Formats: sequence, C-alpha cells, structure tokens
Amino acid sequence: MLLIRCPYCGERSEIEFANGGEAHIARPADPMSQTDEEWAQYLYMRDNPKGLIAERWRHAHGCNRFFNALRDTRTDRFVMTYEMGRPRPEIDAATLAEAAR
Amino acid sequence: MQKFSALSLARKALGGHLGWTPQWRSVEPKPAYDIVIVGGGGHGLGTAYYLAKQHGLRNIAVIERGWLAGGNTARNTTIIRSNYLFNESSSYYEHSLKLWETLSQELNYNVMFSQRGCLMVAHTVHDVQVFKRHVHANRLNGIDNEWLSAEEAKAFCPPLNISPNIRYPVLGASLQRRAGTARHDAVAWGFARAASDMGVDIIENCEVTGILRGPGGEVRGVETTRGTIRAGKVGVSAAGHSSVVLGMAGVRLPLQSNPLQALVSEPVKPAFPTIVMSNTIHAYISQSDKGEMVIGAGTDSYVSYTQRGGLHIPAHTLEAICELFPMFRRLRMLRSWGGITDNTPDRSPITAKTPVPGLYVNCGWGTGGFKATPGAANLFAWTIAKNEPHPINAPFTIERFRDGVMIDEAAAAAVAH
Amino acid sequence: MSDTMQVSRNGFTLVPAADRRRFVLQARPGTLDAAVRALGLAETPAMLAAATGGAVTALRLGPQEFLLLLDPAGAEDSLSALRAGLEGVAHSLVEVSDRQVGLDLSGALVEPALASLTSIDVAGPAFPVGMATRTLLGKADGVLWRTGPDRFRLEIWRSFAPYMSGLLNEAARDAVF
Amino acid sequence: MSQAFRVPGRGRVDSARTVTFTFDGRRFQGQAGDTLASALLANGHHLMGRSFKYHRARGVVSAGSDEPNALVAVGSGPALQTPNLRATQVEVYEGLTAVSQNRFPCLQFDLGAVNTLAAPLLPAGFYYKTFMWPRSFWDRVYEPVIRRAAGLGVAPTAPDPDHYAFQYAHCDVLVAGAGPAGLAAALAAGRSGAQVILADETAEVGGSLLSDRTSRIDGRPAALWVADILAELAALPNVRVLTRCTAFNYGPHNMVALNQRLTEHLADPAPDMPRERLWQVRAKEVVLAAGALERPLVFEGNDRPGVMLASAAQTYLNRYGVACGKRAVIVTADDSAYRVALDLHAAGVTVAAIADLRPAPDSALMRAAQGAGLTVLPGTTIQRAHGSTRVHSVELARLLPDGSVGKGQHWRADLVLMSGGYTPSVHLFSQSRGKLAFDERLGVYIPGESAERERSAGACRGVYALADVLADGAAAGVAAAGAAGFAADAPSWAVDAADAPGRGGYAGALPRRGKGLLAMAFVDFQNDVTAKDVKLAVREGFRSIEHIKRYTTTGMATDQGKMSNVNALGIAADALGRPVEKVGLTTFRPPFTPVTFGAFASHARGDLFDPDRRTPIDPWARAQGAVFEDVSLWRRARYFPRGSEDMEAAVRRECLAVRGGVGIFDASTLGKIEVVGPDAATFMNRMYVNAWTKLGVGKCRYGLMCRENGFVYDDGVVGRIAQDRFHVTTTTGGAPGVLAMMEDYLQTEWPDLDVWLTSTTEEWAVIALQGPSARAVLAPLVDGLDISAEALPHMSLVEGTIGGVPMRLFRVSFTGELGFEINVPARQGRAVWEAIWDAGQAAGITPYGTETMHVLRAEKGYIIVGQETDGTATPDDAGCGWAVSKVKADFVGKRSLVLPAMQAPDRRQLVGLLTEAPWEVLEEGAQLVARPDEAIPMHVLGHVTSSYFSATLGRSIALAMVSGGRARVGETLHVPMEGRTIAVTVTKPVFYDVEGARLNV
Ligand SMILES: Cc1cc2nc3c(=O)[nH]c(=O)nc-3n(C[C@H](O)[C@H](O)[C@H](O)COP(=O)(O)OP(=O)(O)OC[C@H]3O[C@@H](n4cnc5c(N)ncnc54)[C@H](O)[C@@H]3O)c2cc1C
Ligand SMILES: NC(=O)c1ccc[n+]([C@@H]2O[C@H](COP(=O)([O-])OP(=O)(O)OC[C@H]3O[C@@H](n4cnc5c(N)ncnc54)[C@H](O)[C@@H]3O)[C@@H](O)[C@H]2O)c1
Ligand SMILES: Cc1cc2nc3c(=O)[nH]c(=O)nc-3n(C[C@H](O)[C@H](O)[C@H](O)COP(=O)(O)O)c2cc1C
Ligand SMILES: [Zn+2]
Repeated sequence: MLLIRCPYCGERSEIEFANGGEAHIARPADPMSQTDEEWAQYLYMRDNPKGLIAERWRHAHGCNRFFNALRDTRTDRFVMTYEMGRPRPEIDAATLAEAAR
Repeated sequence: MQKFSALSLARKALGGHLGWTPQWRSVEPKPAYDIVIVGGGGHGLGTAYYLAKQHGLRNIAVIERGWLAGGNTARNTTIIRSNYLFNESSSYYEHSLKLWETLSQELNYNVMFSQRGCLMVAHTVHDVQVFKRHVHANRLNGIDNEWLSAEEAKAFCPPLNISPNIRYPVLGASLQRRAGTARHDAVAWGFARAASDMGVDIIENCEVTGILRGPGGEVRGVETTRGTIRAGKVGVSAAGHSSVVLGMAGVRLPLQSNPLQALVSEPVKPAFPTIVMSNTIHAYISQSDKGEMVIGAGTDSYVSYTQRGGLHIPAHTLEAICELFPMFRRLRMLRSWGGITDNTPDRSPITAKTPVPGLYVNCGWGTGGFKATPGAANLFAWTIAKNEPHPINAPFTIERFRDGVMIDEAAAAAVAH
Repeated sequence: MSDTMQVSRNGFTLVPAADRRRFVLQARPGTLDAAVRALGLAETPAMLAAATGGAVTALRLGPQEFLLLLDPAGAEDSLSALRAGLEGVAHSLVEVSDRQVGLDLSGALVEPALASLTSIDVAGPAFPVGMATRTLLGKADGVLWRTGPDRFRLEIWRSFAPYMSGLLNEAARDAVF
Repeated sequence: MSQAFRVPGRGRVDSARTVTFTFDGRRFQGQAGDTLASALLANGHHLMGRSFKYHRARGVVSAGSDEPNALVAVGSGPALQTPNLRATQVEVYEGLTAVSQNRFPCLQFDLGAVNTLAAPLLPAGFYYKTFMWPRSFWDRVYEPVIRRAAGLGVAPTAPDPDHYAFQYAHCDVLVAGAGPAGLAAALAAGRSGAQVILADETAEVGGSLLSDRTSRIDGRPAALWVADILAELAALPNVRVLTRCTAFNYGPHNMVALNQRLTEHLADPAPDMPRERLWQVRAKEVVLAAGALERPLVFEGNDRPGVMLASAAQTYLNRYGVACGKRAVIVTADDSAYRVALDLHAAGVTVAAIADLRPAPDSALMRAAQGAGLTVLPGTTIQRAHGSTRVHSVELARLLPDGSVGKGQHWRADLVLMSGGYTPSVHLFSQSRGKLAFDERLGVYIPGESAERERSAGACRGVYALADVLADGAAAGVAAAGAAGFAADAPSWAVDAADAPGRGGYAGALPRRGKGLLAMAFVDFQNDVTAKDVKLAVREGFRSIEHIKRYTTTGMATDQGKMSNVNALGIAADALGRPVEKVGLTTFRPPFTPVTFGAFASHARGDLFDPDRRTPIDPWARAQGAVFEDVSLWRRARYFPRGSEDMEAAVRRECLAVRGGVGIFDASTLGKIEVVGPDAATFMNRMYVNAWTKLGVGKCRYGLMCRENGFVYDDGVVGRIAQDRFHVTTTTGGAPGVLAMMEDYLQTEWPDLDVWLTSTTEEWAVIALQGPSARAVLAPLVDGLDISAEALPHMSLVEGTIGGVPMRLFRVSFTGELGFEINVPARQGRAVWEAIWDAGQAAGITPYGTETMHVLRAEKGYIIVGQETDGTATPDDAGCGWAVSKVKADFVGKRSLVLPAMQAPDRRQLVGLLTEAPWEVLEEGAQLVARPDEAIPMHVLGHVTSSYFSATLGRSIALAMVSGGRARVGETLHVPMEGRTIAVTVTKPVFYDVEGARLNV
C-alpha cells in the first residue's frame, strides 16, 4: 500500500486516496472548436509512461482535495506531490535516478 | 517436430527421456524478416503461428524482451468464456472459444482446456437484469449461456453460500457451460513449438527499443537490445507495454497500464468444480488441476509497471471469497503476484492497423485477454497478412474512440476477466 | 438505532456524544479567517487541528473546510454572528446536524481498537489531543477528533453508525489479546 | 513405546508436562513445548506424509517453516480440520488431533504409491504430451484422475467458526526475525527510545541460539543470554515483541504485513480470542534478520524418512530434547555438520560416519570430531539411501580426483543427515524489490542494494559467525534507529563460539556412479521434482529458470522453494553450462509462508462485510414486514406484503392505492448535494445538460448529467433554494460518484468558481407522498403553509415546517400523480412519517416500495439511469433530448454528443412495447428482432429494459431500447424466447396520462 503525501494532511496510506489518472491534461477551453481527433486526444489518449508520471490523486477519505504527484511507474516511488494548479515541476537528474532505483 | 503422444512418451521413457529435443528454437536474430512480432506472450506467439499456418508466411520473428510468455500469459487466472454482451465482443470471444475447443489437437500440445463452466453470480436485482440480458443476447448469437436460480447454482457448485442471510445474498447466476480454464503456460509453449516448427524464429531476451521508419513514415523494422532487425511489417502484441512500444513510433494509445493481482491457495483435493465470478463483491475463483484455488483480485488504481500492487487489493477479494465460500476461510494464501494490464476506456481491445503504415497493434486486453489468445492471434495474423481487418475484429480499432463507437462492455455492466 | 448505540468492554467504551448542531463551512482561506473572527475563536485552526471557544468548535478538515460543532444552547447566537461576519463574502454554510452522529470513544484500549480500523497512526505522539481529521475506518469515512489522552470523538454519517459501532465492538474485543 | 527417543536433560520442552495427542488416530505423548514433529520423533516416528505426485513415503526433513514433507491436517470436524499445516510448526497441546494427508487408505500403505512404478512415464510436463485423444476423454477421464491424484490436504467443508483480528501499526523500526541478529538490532534500537516491533515466526525468540548448546555470550550459555535480552526488551515500553508472528509481505513504502497466530497452540483458547491477527505495519525503518536456511543434498533416495537436514537434527536434539535416530550417517559440504555430529555423539547417538564432500576439509570443529573418535571421510559422497518408510542404510563412495565416483560402501543408519550449506533468507528483501547480489565467496545470493528504507543483518545476508552476527545486528539496529531519528549506541557482547558455519556448501545434484536412469534424486520434495526432471526441462529448451520452474513445478510447492530453489538452480546451471549467477533466481513473492484467508478478511464478514445502510424510516418498514433489496450499500424496502401476498400481488395493490388515493414512500436514500456559492448556477450549467440560469428560486427542474463521453451518468431533481444555493438530488447508487465528479471539475478545471459542495444525503429524510389525495393528507400537517396548486405548482418547492419540524417541501412526482417529497432532518424522519401515516389513515394511505415506484414511473415512461441507460446511451437515446440545453456553449459531454456516431439514426432509442396478450409480461433483458424466423445469429434490434404488469392499465407494459426506435412506433417486433416468440408492438414510452393532466392538479 503506497504512502502518499497529501500536500494538506501529510503522509497517509493509499486507501485514503482515489487516483485521478494523468495530470496536466487541461480540459480545452472551448471544446466545441476541437476537431474529433483533438477531442479524442484530450479524452482518451494517454502517455501511460513507463517512468516518471504526473498524476492526480484525491484525498478522498481525508481533506477531499485533488493534488498532483510525480511518481516513477517502474518503482512506484514518489518524487513529490504538489497542489493542483501548479505547473509540472522540473526534476533534476539525480532525483530522477533515485526515483528509478 | 517430435510428435507428442502416450506412445512417444513411453518410447522416450526407455531411453531415460534423453531423446527429447527443445520444444522451440530460441535463436539469434537475423538481420531482416518479412514480419516481426513484438511480444512473445500467448497472443504474439499465436499470431506468428497463424501467420505461418494460415497465411503461408514463414520469414517471421517473435521478439520477446524476457523469457517467453513471462508477461500476463504467465500470470492470469485462466478464465475462458465468450458470454459477452455486445455482438462485436461476443463474436470475437466466441471465435476464440471455438479455437480453444480443438487447440490441444491442433497444436499437438495438451493445453488442458477444461470446460467446467463459469458461473457469474447475481447479488442484486440489477445484477439479475444485466445477466439475463446477457443470457438472451448470447442465445440469439448462438452462444451458450443460461440462467440458474440460486438453488440450481448451488447444485452446480456445492460450496456456494446461498444463505439469504448474508450481506449480499446470491439471487441466481448465469452459467456458460462451455466456459473453462486452460493451462496458461502451455498455450504459449504449444504455439511457440508449432510456430517454431514451421520456421518462425523465436528470439528471447531481446527488447525492442525503437521502431524504424522509412521516408514515408512506414515501418522498416525495429531497434532492439540485440541490434537492428529490419522488417516490412511489425505487429505489436506487448500487452502492458503497448503504450511504450507504440510510443516509439509516436502513436499514443487510449491505454492505462495498471497492476492486476492474483493469488493461489495451497493445493487441496478437488473441492471446487467450476469457475465462479462475482462482479458485485469482486470474487473470481476456480481450482486448478494441481489443487490450488486460483483467485483473481482487483486492479490497483494507479499506473504501474512493477508487476505488484498493494496487499489491500487481494485482501478485499479474499473477504468476498470468504463470504461466498465460508468453508474456505481456513485455506491459506500460498503465493500472490501481479501483472501489468493495458486497459482501454471501454474495456474492449484493439486489434487493428495503426496510423503508421506497416505497424499493427493488438492490445487493450486488460484484465481479460487470456481467453482471447487463439482468437486474437488468429485475427491479428489475418490483419497483418492482408493489411486489413477480418470482419470480426473490424470494429476493434483505435479510431473508435475518435468516432464515438465504443464497445463498452464495462459500462453495460459486464465485467472483466 | 444509532442514538442508542453503546459498546462497553474492558478498556473500551463507546457512547453517543452530547448533542451538537453541525455545519460544514467552506470558503477560501481568507474567508475562513474572517469566520474565525466572527465566531470569536482565538485563531484559525491549522490543518487537522481543532479550535474551541464558547459554544463553538471548529475542526479544520480541509484547506477550505471547517466542520463546526455548536452547543445547541449558544448555537443561534454564534450562527448569527457568523452570518453577519460573512455577509457578502463568498462561502458555503450548510447545516448537517442530522447527517451524522457523534460517538465518544474512550478507555485504555481506544488506540488499538481504532488501529484496527484506520490506517493512520492514532498513537499519542502522532495524533495528539486536539487533532482532528477525516479518515477511512474500515469501509466508511469518519471524522476522528482526539479529545483526551484516552478519548476520541468520532463523527460519522448516520447510516454508517451501526456498522462502525459493530466494527469497534469487535476491534475492542480483539484488542484485549 | 513412549518417547523412547527423548534425551533426558536436553531441550527446552517442559519435561514435567506431558501432553497426549493423536496422529492418524493413534495416541502419542509429547511434552509441552514440543512441535508435532518433535513429539512424533520423540516416539521414533519419522513417517509423516506422502508426496504430491508419486505418493512416496516422507519423513520430516527440517525443523522449521521450510518443511516440505511433513504436512498434516490438524483439528477435527468438517469446519475445523485445517489442511497442509507443517508438523514442524504445529505446537502440541493436550488433545491435539492430527492426520496425515494425500494417502489412501493409510499413511503406511498408500495405493497411490504405484505412481512411483509408473514414474518413468510421468516425467516433468508429461501431461502436455498426452491425454489428447480422444478429445472428450480429457474432461471426463484424464482430468478428473489427475485432479484426484493431486492436491494435498482436504479443504474444510463447513464454515469456519473462528474470527480473525486485524491491526494497523506504525513504528520507527520493525525487526523481522528474532535470532541473535534480530535481538541485537531490536535491543540497540529499543534502547534509543525508538518505537520497535520485533516479530518472530516461532513460539520463542532466540532463533538459532535456541538450538545452540555450546556458544557462550558474555560467558553465559546462548539460551540464557536470549532470556536476558528478552527480559530487557520486555521492560522497554517502546518495544513490542511478537512471537508466532511471521513477516510475510514486504510491500511498497515500508508497509510490512505480519501474520500472528494466537490460538493454534492452545488446547483451550478463550472463546473471544481471535485465531489470528493480521498486522499491516508501516515502519520508518526495517531490519531484516530472518536467518539462513540449510540446503538438503540431492541424491538417490534423499527423500526416505530418516533423511533430514543436519541442522534439523541439531534443533530436535537441543531445542526439543529428541534424538532423531540411533545411528547416524552425516553427509556434508559445510563445517556446521561437525557441530551437529558432536552434539549427537554427546547425546549418545552413534555417529557412524561423516562423509565430507570436500576433498580436504579442515576446521577446528572437524578436528574436534575426529578427536571425539568420529569417522570422517573426506572427499566422499552419498550414492543412495535405502529403505521404504524409513531409511536403513546408505551407500557412501569416494569422489575420485577425475570427478568420477568410486565404488560404494554400505553403512547401516536409521538417520541420514545432510548439509549442503546455508542459503540466506532473502525472501523479504527481495519482495521489497531490493536487488540481490551473488556472493562469490559464499556461492549464494545475498542482499545487494536496498530499494526501501531497510537493511539486513546476520545470516540472512551471509554473516554467520555468532560474534559477527551480534555485531551486525547491533549495527543494523543503530543504523535503523538513527535513520528514524534516534541516536543509539551499539551494544556489544563477548562471544565464545567454535562454530563457523556457512563456509562450504553445495548446490545441485551430487555426482553419482553410472547413469541411474531409474534413480530418483529429489530436488523439490513435495512436488516430486527430480534432478532428471530439471535436466529434461533444459533439454526440451526451457532454458530460463522461470521456465524450468513452470515446466517442472520445482519451487512451486507450499515451501515455495525454500528447500529446493538453490539446488534446482545448481542443476540447471550445470545442464545449461552456465555459472549459477548467470542463471538467476525465480521471483520471490508474498507470502513468506502461507497465510489464512480468514486473516485477510478479518472483520469484513457477515453484517460487517460492507456497511449496511438503513434510512431513518427503516425500523418502521421492518416492523411492517417490508421485503428489502440491496441498492449500492443501502437496503431499500421493495414492497410491503400484506398477509400472504407475493410481490406481484402486493405491487398491484400498492400501485392502485397510489393512483387511486395516496401512497407513502421512503425516498431518503436519494443522493443529495448542496451546491452553494455565488457561482452555483454557473457551475450547474457546466455540469448538467440543462440550463439553470433562469430557474427561479423556489422552482425545481429535472437535471440530467453526462460524462464527458456524452453518455448519461446520473439524473435527479434539482431545486433552487436561493440564488446561490441548489438542492441537488442524485440516484441512490450514483451519489458518491456524482459528488466526486463534481469535485473533480470544480477543483481541477474551474478552481476560480466560488462554489462549494456538501453532501446532504443523510441530513434529510425524504418522504414521498404521492397520489390524488396527497394534498388533502398533507395540507393539515404543514403548519399553515399554502400548498395549493396555485401556491405550490408542480416542480416547485417551499421551505416551511411540518408539525414544527423544519422542512423543504418539493412538489415533484416520479409516479405521474400529484406528489410531494417532504425533506425533514433525518432525526425527525420517522416521527414525521408516522404523523403523515396517521393523518392518511382516513384516505387509505398505503406504504409502497421500490418495485411499485418502478412500475408507476414506467407507466409514465420515466427512465431509471442504469436500467434504461447502461453507460452507452445519450440523453437523446434515453428520450431526454428535451432536457439538453440548445443554447449553452458548453457543458460536460456536449462536445461528444456532436460526434457523428452519437447522431446516427439507428442508435438505440427509448420506446414502449405492448404485447398482444395483455397478461404477458416480457422478461427484462429479453432481445428484440424484426424477423423471428431468422437463423442464429439473429439480427438484434434492441432489448427490454423494464417490464411490468400494470395494474392501473390492466395489462403488461414494457420499456425498451430499440435501434431507430422512435421511427418504429407502430411496428411489430418479436421477442424470441426459449421455445417460443412473443410479438410486440412498438409504442411511445408513455403509457398513462400522456398529457400529464394528473400532475397539474
Ligand atoms: C492477474 C491477472 C489475471 C488475469 N485473469 C484473466 C482471466 O482470468 N481470463 C482472461 O481471459 N484474461 C485474464 N487476464 C488477462 C490476460 O492475462 C492477458 O490479457 C493476456 O494474457 C495477454 O496476453 P498477451 O500475449 O497479449 O500478453 P503477454 O503475455 O503479457 O505478452 C506480452 C509480451 O510482450 C513482451 N514485451 C513487452 N514489451 C516488449 C518490448 N519492448 N520488446 C519485446 N517484448 C516486449 C512482454 O515481455 C510480454 O511477454 C489476467 C491478467 C492478469 C495480470
Ligand atoms: N546451525 C548452524 O550451524 C548455523 C548456520 C547458519 C547460521 N547459524 C547461526 O545463526 C545465527 C544467525 O543469526 P540470525 O539472527 O541471523 O538468524 P537466526 O536463524 O538465528 O534467526 C532468524 C530468526 O528469524 C525468524 N524468521 C525467519 N523468517 C521470518 C519471518 N519471515 N518472519 C518472522 N520471523 C522470521 C526465525 O524464526 C528465526 O528465529 C548465528 O549465530 C550463526 O552462527 C548457525
Ligand atoms: C493459474 C496459475 C496457477 C498457479 N499456481 C501456482 C502454484 O501452484 N504454486 C506456485 O508457487 N505458484 C503458482 N502460480 C504463480 C506463479 O508461481 C507465478 O507467481 C506467476 O506465474 C507470476 O510470476 P512471478 O511471480 O514470477 O512474477 C500460478 C500462477 C497461475 C497463473
Ligand atoms: Zn489531505
């Protein structure tokens, strides 16, 4: 069971959270102007990375807030979590290597 | 190919079984092939087999990053059934089920396909409505599926707890008698042996790291950890890694790779005659020929390529098992493991051409593609050989997500496995 | 039903808590500060902390969320003050007095009993008196607020109360061994 | 015979407390503190089990959890007899009953043993090669035979009456294993003040020290030192010591699961006592101190009862006071066996010979053995062991310099001890994703780089000498405490120990003379995998160790390869012509040893399996004899039978009562969300397909919600309480999902909106009062509120009081009749319900359940999300196109709704169906076709979503989703059933009061 650091409540076990899929996929400002192809990209197509993922979690059984996390999907090690709305942080190579370990 | 039979077994016994030879040739890659299949699971190996057997192609390689069939083929709960709701799915799965029925003979390899039936138990009025809809739809499609009362279900599977006093009493069940299980590894080995025998090259411990493209964007081959391999066509059958491999060609897929866990109990004498699935309370169980209870757990919620998940997931499944089969509470978990399942938004697979000429993909089987192994392989081979889908897999494209023609078994309250 | 719920075991007691009116107050953090002033509380409770003053207790369950527990006696006064203080400012105040029930858990075994239900660390150093948080207990949500060294207040939606007291009853039974 | 092999003065068992138990019906005596294995051995009884495939007679080989052979069923009766327990772990108590397994008719004489004769025909994987003809024989003949032969014990057949506890724990340092390394680590960390949990799978802490008669620590015998340390640990309030507690799962982020067995060793456990407890421990730091396992040797007949691990014999002697035989031959590749020889010798057991595989072994211990007059045969191997249910002799032979094996010599022995060296227990380390490293010096895998905040200490990382082990453990404890933020000093002890185990070792099959085509040398004892099987697998191209495992089943037995993996690896490496470190190990997976299902389920059983949610009115409904149905976690009253009514009769009566008078219905389970804030209407506009801006305060509207893919997700009536406040209702099952979806959009897409959501589902009890007499019943109760048609028209709401209780009164109808939904605070729900009930008596008020509600709404053609829709229906498909705002620029799902496929004319659309025969009620889920005579597979046009007998209309009605359905109104379609076909006419989906006249009264 993962240990996840909620930016508001601190570290809690995974069962208190709901995973919200990949992060930083903003809903288009004007969906109706999207082509079918663009809309499908937004709705369904995912990077599904083997490596560092930016993903959303909701502290569903805690403070109920969504937040983002960077995690390495090869190791399930978290690099960091951060509040919704913040841009995806740049991560230095050493930290990435540590997460991949 | 050395023929397998009781007689050959007896004959070889006289020589202390020294006379057997490798079941498949695990070889060094050649510089080029007509077709390269990426992924040596049941689907990939089967694809190579049908390409050779039905389409007369021989210059084929199957490239596997690890040991053959060590992916989800090695780790599934082996439930095979075809009683899906929508025509598109049920014809696909039924195509596969028919192939299962003669697979041992066709491959001269006993894959131990055991048609012991699959009971899907209903716990709510809604379940009953949904399962009956399946039963009727299947009947008109020529797929066996019948409705049993709770008592009939118990008669079919005596350990089932049909007490009305449990939290979610069993209200009845649908039963597909032709459903069953098979020896998962054997399927892959049998395909490997038969394909290899027809000249297919099986290359293990070789990871595809790139996809070579020509000037027109068309596929020219693959880069691997064992060098460049040229090929006119590349078929990807990499299950949990489909996004990774297709990503090498710049193709994004509607996939999420999640851990899916399973477990076995210690072996016991035959105590469980069939397969039972409960979607409402999440229990999937059958007993293997060796005697373990083979139990499917749920999906962990996040993307992961670790082949493991949290202990609370199998624990949750065991709660359900203990409720439905309270006499198994004292059985013990012997081993648990995880696989990486590639899940689409509509929980149906993709067996199709990709936007890249010469590149084909068979993926999105998620938590339920073992049953499709021969069928998917057969249709994927067709699609690659003819550069167009067979009518059965024609709906299973990537474009269906763009076009809004999903085949949403999950939403229709059908389930995985 | 829930109102008469009781567990009494060696080292563990569960009784319905004293009646409170309950409100969920949600607003941007600055507004929450204003609410605190209006309610006459000393300072805005930090995340996962409780602040009590007069008839009011505010549990800070989220960055934008308070659970207010009001003594029925002084409740109307506090509410008017609050409404006045937040007049014209965007916020949400919703009464949930009946949505949930309060249970008082106490006894020497209250920690191990709770540890059978929740994955968070309920031991004294990690969960000091005055801390409050929503968490998952078994399969139901609850708000856990430590009110004393051997005492917690548990707030849960009313239909989950029999389940919760059933679980705690078993947990307390097992905690002895 | 009573404990003839007990050695007086030896062991830690309580010689004063004799216990009687039965094995296979025979009575035996043992001492308190014995395991079943040690007690049987004390009685000279080695035969304890039969193997899986060949049903070979098997004795106990080990003294711990790695035992593959001595599996027994303990307890009696269909509920309690527990299969596959290891006799080496079962502690005896007065009255214990145990039986052997996998034999017929009895352990001594097992018919299944004929399989041994057929063994040449049954090599690894034989079943893949045969049993294919005739095809039908597989299901009917071959498979049943295979299944019956396989499987070990017998599963219980009656429900387990025991209960199981569960506990989360948090600590600074978790120490797994309480041998010298673990004790030292726990003490070091414990003294620092860190919260420490120390767990050991056996009954007592001490590990190998409990079997050690000779070592001295600080001048004290090892076992006394253990007692000292334990006493100190027990006195530390921050240290918890758990025995009979196995660390079995090392999960991500230092979550380690423990399984503690609480009652299994007790004759008479307290009735309240849980049988086991499952712990989920989140540790800041972990110390693994799980020790090392001795390896058996692979030679012909190595599975004969009486052949066992040298360390096991030592444990039986020193820990349990049992001599495992009278005359022993020892075969070893490691010095540790000499200590065993000396101990046995001192206890009066004849040690006939010690065959050492090494050409020139030399150690102080060996010389001590020689000094004691024991025969040491260097460069000697064992050819085979003879005997059937007990070994009686062995053949030892010289290993010649050229690698061949010389002539054999027979030695009489009733005990053959083998020591192939030690394998560090890296299971937990490996589960944690730590990387193993091959240690050239020891020839084994040891922990390499850690993946978690963890460190190994002692024998589990190849540190064997006791002084080093203690220092290693102490250092690990200091390091772990330090990493968790506690400063610690390493305790140190002076050690006087002559043992130097672990320097030798052997992996693989022993060399033998001749081909031995029929010889069976076992690698995996339980699964009957022989050295030849492993070689056959390699010959057949199974070159990966994972393939070898799966083809031969080696390592897949209940010991999970603890006994077999390294030898299998050695044989495979040999056959592959590769060094072992290039072959690798199979994956270590949880659990470390098997764990009871019930322990995972713990409290989640019976009523506590899932929360059983009941409304405030539920006690009233129960008292009335209502029949309930499960809807998500809720139980809802489905109907209220009177007398002997069945559902059909009750529902007819209830329906007529509502249409003709007034009915009362508990709608409390409806999800409710209060949407509040200045941007509430904006938010609602974006979430729902409907438009909300113009909805006046005090008005209601039916709201429909899609997912972004355009398919219907949920629906419900929404009331506007104030300009900035909406009272939203959802379906019963949809409530949590809708709230989560709303939060998702609000927090992640539109955080700028000033609006907040609060679940009020349980704040309000909801009483639906429906029927032409509803107003008459309600009006006198609402404290002067004007609820006339003019003041409170259909689809409006008002706040007021009912009998002094605050109320939100909605004038809405899901039945098609004049209707009200009375929302009152939950605590008052029952009282208000009863007040209405009383007031309605004169009007013949009738309680109705969900089934009647379904029929009434179907008569009106109202959909139920999840029944008419199934996640593939658009609002338009469901006949709700009218609800979709045409003017809004955007709402969730809008973009998807304009995809061509979403507009296709052949989409399935909601229609009504009428059968020819009015009494014929279609089956829900039945399919619709145009051409009934078509051959299978038929072209299906749709399916029946809802179907009832309508008492109001005096006939059956149905709703269906039909391809291009709205254009088919008037057409005849067909419902093919088993054996017959029912013709139906397609109609519009509204069957009753099409104009809605009854609503607007
Ligand atoms: C726990 C569990 C239970 C399941 N239960 C069932 C069930 O009961 N019934 C059912 O029908 N289905 C079930 N499934 C699903 C089923 O296992 C899969 O759908 C099916 O086995 C997929 O087969 P495959 O051949 O496509 O994939 P795999 O067997 O995973 O083969 C894909 C192969 O591609 C290889 N590969 C990946 N990337 C590369 C690369 N870059 N280069 C080279 N090779 C690569 C992988 O190593 C792998 O061997 C279950 C799955 C799991 C995990
Ligand atoms: N008999 C021999 O000749 C021999 C061989 C090797 C090592 N040794 C000796 O063993 C000692 C090594 O000490 P150590 O502490 O490393 O090992 P140990 O074997 O003394 O102790 C390991 C302990 O861990 C427990 N354990 C193992 N797996 C567990 C699990 N998953 N959960 C809970 N408990 C578990 C065992 O029950 C045991 O008590 C040294 O004194 C060394 O000399 C002796
Ligand atoms: C149907 C099925 C039955 C299995 N039975 C056993 C078994 O009896 N014993 C065992 O140790 N493992 C069994 N396994 C699990 C495998 O040992 C292994 O865990 C699984 O193939 C995943 O591989 P991995 O654990 O090496 O990653 C079984 C797996 C499957 C899919
Ligand atoms: Zn939080």
